[in-house]
Amino acid sequence: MISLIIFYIISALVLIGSAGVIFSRNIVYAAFSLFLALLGTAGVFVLLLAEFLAIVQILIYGGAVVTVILFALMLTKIDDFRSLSNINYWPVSAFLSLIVLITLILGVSQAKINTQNLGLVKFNDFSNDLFEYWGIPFEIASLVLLVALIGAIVILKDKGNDS
Amino acid sequence: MGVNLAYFPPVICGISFILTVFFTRKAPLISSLISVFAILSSFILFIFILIDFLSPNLNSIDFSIDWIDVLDTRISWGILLDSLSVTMLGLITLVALLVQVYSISYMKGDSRFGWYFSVHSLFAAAMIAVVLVDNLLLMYFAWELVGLGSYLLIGFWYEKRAASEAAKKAFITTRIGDVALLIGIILIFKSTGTFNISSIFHIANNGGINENILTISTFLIFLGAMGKSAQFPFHVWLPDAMEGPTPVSALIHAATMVAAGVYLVARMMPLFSLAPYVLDFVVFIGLFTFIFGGTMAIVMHDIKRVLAYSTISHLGLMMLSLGFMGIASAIFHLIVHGVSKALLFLGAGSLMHEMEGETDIRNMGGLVNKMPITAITFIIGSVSLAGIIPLSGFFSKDEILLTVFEKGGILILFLTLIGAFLSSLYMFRLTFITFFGSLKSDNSKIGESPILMTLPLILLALLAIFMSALLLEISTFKGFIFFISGYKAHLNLLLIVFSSILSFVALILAWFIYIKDSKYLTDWFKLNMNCFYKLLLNKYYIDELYQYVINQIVLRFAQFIALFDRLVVNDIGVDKSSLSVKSLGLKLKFIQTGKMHGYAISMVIGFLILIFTWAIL
Amino acid sequence: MIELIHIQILSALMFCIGVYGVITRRSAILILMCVELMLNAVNINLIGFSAFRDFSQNQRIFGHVMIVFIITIAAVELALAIAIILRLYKNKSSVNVDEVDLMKW
Amino acid sequence: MDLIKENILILTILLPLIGASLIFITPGHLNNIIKYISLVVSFITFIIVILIFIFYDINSGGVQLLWNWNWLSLKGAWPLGSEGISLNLGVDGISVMMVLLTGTVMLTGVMASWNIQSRNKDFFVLYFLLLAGVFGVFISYDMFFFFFFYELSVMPMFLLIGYWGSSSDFRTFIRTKEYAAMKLTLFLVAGSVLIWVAIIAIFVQAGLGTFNLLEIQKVVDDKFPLFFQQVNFLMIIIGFGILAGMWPFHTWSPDGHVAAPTSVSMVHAGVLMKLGAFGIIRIGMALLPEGANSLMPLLMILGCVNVIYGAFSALGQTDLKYVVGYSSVSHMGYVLMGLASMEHLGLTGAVYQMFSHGIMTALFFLAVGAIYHSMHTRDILILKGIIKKMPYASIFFVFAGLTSLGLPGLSGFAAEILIFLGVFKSYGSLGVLFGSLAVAGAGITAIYILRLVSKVFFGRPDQNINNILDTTKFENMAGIILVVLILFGGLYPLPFIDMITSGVTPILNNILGAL
Repeated sequence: MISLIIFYIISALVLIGSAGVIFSRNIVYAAFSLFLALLGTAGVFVLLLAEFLAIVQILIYGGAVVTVILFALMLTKIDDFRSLSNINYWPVSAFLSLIVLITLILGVSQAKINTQNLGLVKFNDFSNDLFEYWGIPFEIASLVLLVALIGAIVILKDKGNDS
Repeated sequence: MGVNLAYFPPVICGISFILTVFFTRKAPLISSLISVFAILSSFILFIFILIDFLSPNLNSIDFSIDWIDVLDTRISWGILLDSLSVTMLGLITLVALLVQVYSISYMKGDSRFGWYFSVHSLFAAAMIAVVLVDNLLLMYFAWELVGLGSYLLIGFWYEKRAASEAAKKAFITTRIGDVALLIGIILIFKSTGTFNISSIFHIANNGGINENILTISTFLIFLGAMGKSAQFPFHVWLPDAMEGPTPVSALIHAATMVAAGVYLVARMMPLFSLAPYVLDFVVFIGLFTFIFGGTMAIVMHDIKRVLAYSTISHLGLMMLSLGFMGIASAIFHLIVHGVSKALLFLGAGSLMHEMEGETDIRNMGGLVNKMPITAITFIIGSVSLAGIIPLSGFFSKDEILLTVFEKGGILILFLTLIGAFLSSLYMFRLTFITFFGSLKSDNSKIGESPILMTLPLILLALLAIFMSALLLEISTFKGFIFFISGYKAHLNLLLIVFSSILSFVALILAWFIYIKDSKYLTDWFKLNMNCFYKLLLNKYYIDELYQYVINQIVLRFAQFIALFDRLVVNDIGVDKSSLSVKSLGLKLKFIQTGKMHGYAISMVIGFLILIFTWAIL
Repeated sequence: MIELIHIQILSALMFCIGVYGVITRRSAILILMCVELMLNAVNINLIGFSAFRDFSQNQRIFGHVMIVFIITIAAVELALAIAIILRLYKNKSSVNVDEVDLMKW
Repeated sequence: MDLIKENILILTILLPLIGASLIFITPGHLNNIIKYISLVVSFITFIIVILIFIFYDINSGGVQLLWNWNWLSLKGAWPLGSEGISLNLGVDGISVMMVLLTGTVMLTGVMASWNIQSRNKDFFVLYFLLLAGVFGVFISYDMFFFFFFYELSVMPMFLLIGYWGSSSDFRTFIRTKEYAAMKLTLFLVAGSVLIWVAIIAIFVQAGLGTFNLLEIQKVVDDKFPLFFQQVNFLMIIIGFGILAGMWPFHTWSPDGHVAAPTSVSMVHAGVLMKLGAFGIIRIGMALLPEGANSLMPLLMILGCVNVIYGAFSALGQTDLKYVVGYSSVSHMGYVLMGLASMEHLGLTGAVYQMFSHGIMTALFFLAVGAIYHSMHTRDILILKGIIKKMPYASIFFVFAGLTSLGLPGLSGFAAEILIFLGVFKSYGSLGVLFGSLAVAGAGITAIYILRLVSKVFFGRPDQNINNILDTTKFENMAGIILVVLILFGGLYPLPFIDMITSGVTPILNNILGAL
């Protein structure tokens, strides 16, 4: 019961954070709302007994992603944010997303998976699997990261004087 | 010894072919010796086989090599030895032997001397296989190889455009018949499940083949025989085939390959006898070709072409006999005609050899003094073919006339006699123009041919004289005819007298026209027969007709298809459709506005559509 | 107790907020943030499915592994996207996606 | 020896790949070394191929020399099933013949490309890649890798034709090599889309979680309903039919043959077109027997059209290579008819025709390539009397021509006669009609081949053409290898026929059992 209450609180945090991202007029506020939402997600992870992933979430999202976004905000000086906020035909978008939401919820309710037994995925099992069966994809993922790193540098590097 | 070695002749000749093609290309003389040796040993083997065959306790031959074996369908090489095939084997090996010996001298100095003998070996192997093999499909196998040998030998001097065209014409014309033959063979296979000739006869005699199928397939087989034996609509290749070396004409286009068609019909006679309509057709074609070929032979100026049309005509006579189921008489005539015609061709070759390739008989004349051996043997050959009484040609022709008289009635007999008359007439015309009269060319160097060429001539001439006696055994009427069909020959005096009179009339007529040069007769002919003469000289315009059909219909159709393929299938079907995709793309590209929100919204809409489709399904 | 449906609804809501953001926001950086929101929604969904015993051990571990990969890919995507945005800003002095339509026909 | 025997199949794929990598690391200016590496590699492959022929035990039949490597093995979470994807190699009688064909054409192709002038390093790398793909298709018993190798063999073709090919100017129109290469690739890719769809459909419908053909074959009767089989078989025959030059999807093939350089034409017409017919047998007939049963008449009609239409088109051409190209279309028609006859004789003949036509057409292109190289033209109306100038090339051409018109004693006859018998025996009186048309097609073939031979090779050569080089000694060797195979295959086809029958019988019994 308590966990349910905590879940509701955390959900509220997540949703508020998300709403902040899409509604706030100030872009820095939006970034901080995103941080809130991400932290909330980590909370959900903890509630569902996935501590390791929660830590990863906080480290990568809370630590890295939001920081990078803030850096991006700092590097792009925007004078008139108001003109940059929302497009004019937002009701259409709102309608569309509402339909998506309804669809998803309908789909979820159709699924009829109703279970309550929370269970822990043992960290040992998880890591064994990750490095045994998913070893090669995991290594490839690291390669992808490396490539992305190099790619980002290449994209941002000035090519001589032509810019 | 004997029949158990029956598979040796084709094998020996085949080995000789391989040896001469691959190993002795640098030494043409050795090639020729190998080839002659192979055919000589085949002939000796034939004698052994014959002796064995005539002895009362004949062993059955168990010889079989699988060629193809798919589940229950087995096609294997085997030997079928009966009087028919033994006879043919004798004819083939003998004539081939003599022709090859002759060729050593005739072809001396040719740049492809070795190759000539290689092909002769190939041809001999294939031809012997045709008559010996016991399997219809493999008979077709050898049959086509015979065609190949003929193609290579006709086109032997391929630098001459005419020779290569003639070779092509011969192969394609016979090939058209062969298509029919193959279909016929496969049809028989479809209903009997076997290619083995004796099994097929067994099944057919027990009514195992549907009557319609039997009629159709024998008809198709006969078409194949018509192609090889140059019967009426397919006869056009044989005169052109004279572009090849003359000994080749003697071997292939007189005695052996063209006889294959007759042999095939004789061999398949148990099937033909069950198909009366086809037999009627055989009679019709044979009779027509007999007269048709004779008319053209009368007017030709080229010595080899006269002989070629004469061959066509006599093959028609054999077919006629076969149409009345007279196997024995047909084969008898085949042998006699083969020997005589080979003699004539070799004689013509001897003439050409001395006259530096001259073939037009109008430029010859009076050669009887210059080349006595050639002249005498040639005359013996033509008299034999003209059917003058003591020579073998008379007896064989008479045997056929008798068959026709007994089975066909008086009308067909009458038409046959017309053909026989024509046959005598052109033979005498040829002899008179060529050997008698005045010497046309003032070439005094003309002399007798070398011994290697005259020896075969003499041998063949002796055969042409005495063969009937050998084969017919006049005293007892128990000879060759009996050998083939167990049926005693008998002579009809009335017929003998009548046909002899006809031959003599022809002799006298020819004498008047060509030696005496009687003004009255020639004028009459010139006045009344001019357009007919022109028609004959142009071979009834059949070559032109075929050429027209090929050029205007077949080739036009092919060009149309080629153009259709390029313009319709490729340019419209393929290129246009790819171009339409391209133009569609050019139109559709304007959907790409570059606005990110448009893309995002379409993504969401697409996602929704997918979801709903899935949900509905 | 927490049920799967709660988590799923949370995930759906967060996802739709992300979708709305992506199709309404003009600033490239904000769009990027919204994409992150959507990815997190997916993560929540995945963790929801792998948290319950009723699925087999393998499937549950599979969910966790997937989350690891998604986070990795998200990081990669972010790094590249930010690089592109900065490059865009250098060239155009703006991060408004409406002004970038070089990719049209 | 046992070690070789166990791994012999993978060697056929690995050796070309090794050859390709060896050539890849050789500096490009060492032309001769590159050529000799190619020659040695292809010769070893040829020996391996002959060993496969020897190792295969005809009496026990079935799929032999199995070889397996688990390429992608995943736990239960993997949605495609527990087995993952593995490289299953194996040969039956049909594959053995096809592998023998490929090895021969590969060796002779290398010999024929001795005078490639530019960038021969890249040429041979692509050539070996292509052949690795071809070998892979013939010996894969796994649909995934079947398709993988199929694509591998199609793709290098584009570059090989597009760069090393030659454009032709026909006065009224021009066929550029780029056009031919592009058309060929697009056609084949379009076909492979259909094939891939059918393969996935079979995979999903079988529900075994494996692409292994042998496993899927066992559940065919239970899992595949008739309609499913018909739809998929249709896709299979169109998809593979495109590669087999089936009318009306044949137009890529003459253009491709004409534009391609000699050795690529040899491989292309000799081996690559066989992949199509092979695919119809291996996937279509083996996995979809009832579909095959109900749709074979369609294939029979199309094959018959191929035979007649191809022969007439060839008769109407004026370019040597186009004649040969259309004759390929015509001869592949025989293969299709043999397949469609659904008779032991016909199917055996079809496979034997694939073999025989491969050898024969390689010889054809070898000769035409040499003639074009020396005379700089392929126009029938211009060429004459070549046999004086280039005896070897001419003899090779005439020999191939005689094979193609079905002369007994050469392999073409043995193959065609089996097809004729099969077609005649099938479909009752309709079979007689189709069979007669097929035999007539052989007659038309005789017409166009002999017309061409008499025009181009015989007669007096032009006096003003001098210094004509005949074939090189390597080309002669290649030609002689092919000639010997043709002769052997025609005079004594029994070992080959036995081999094919052992492979054909189970497939056909399966189909006839499904009736």
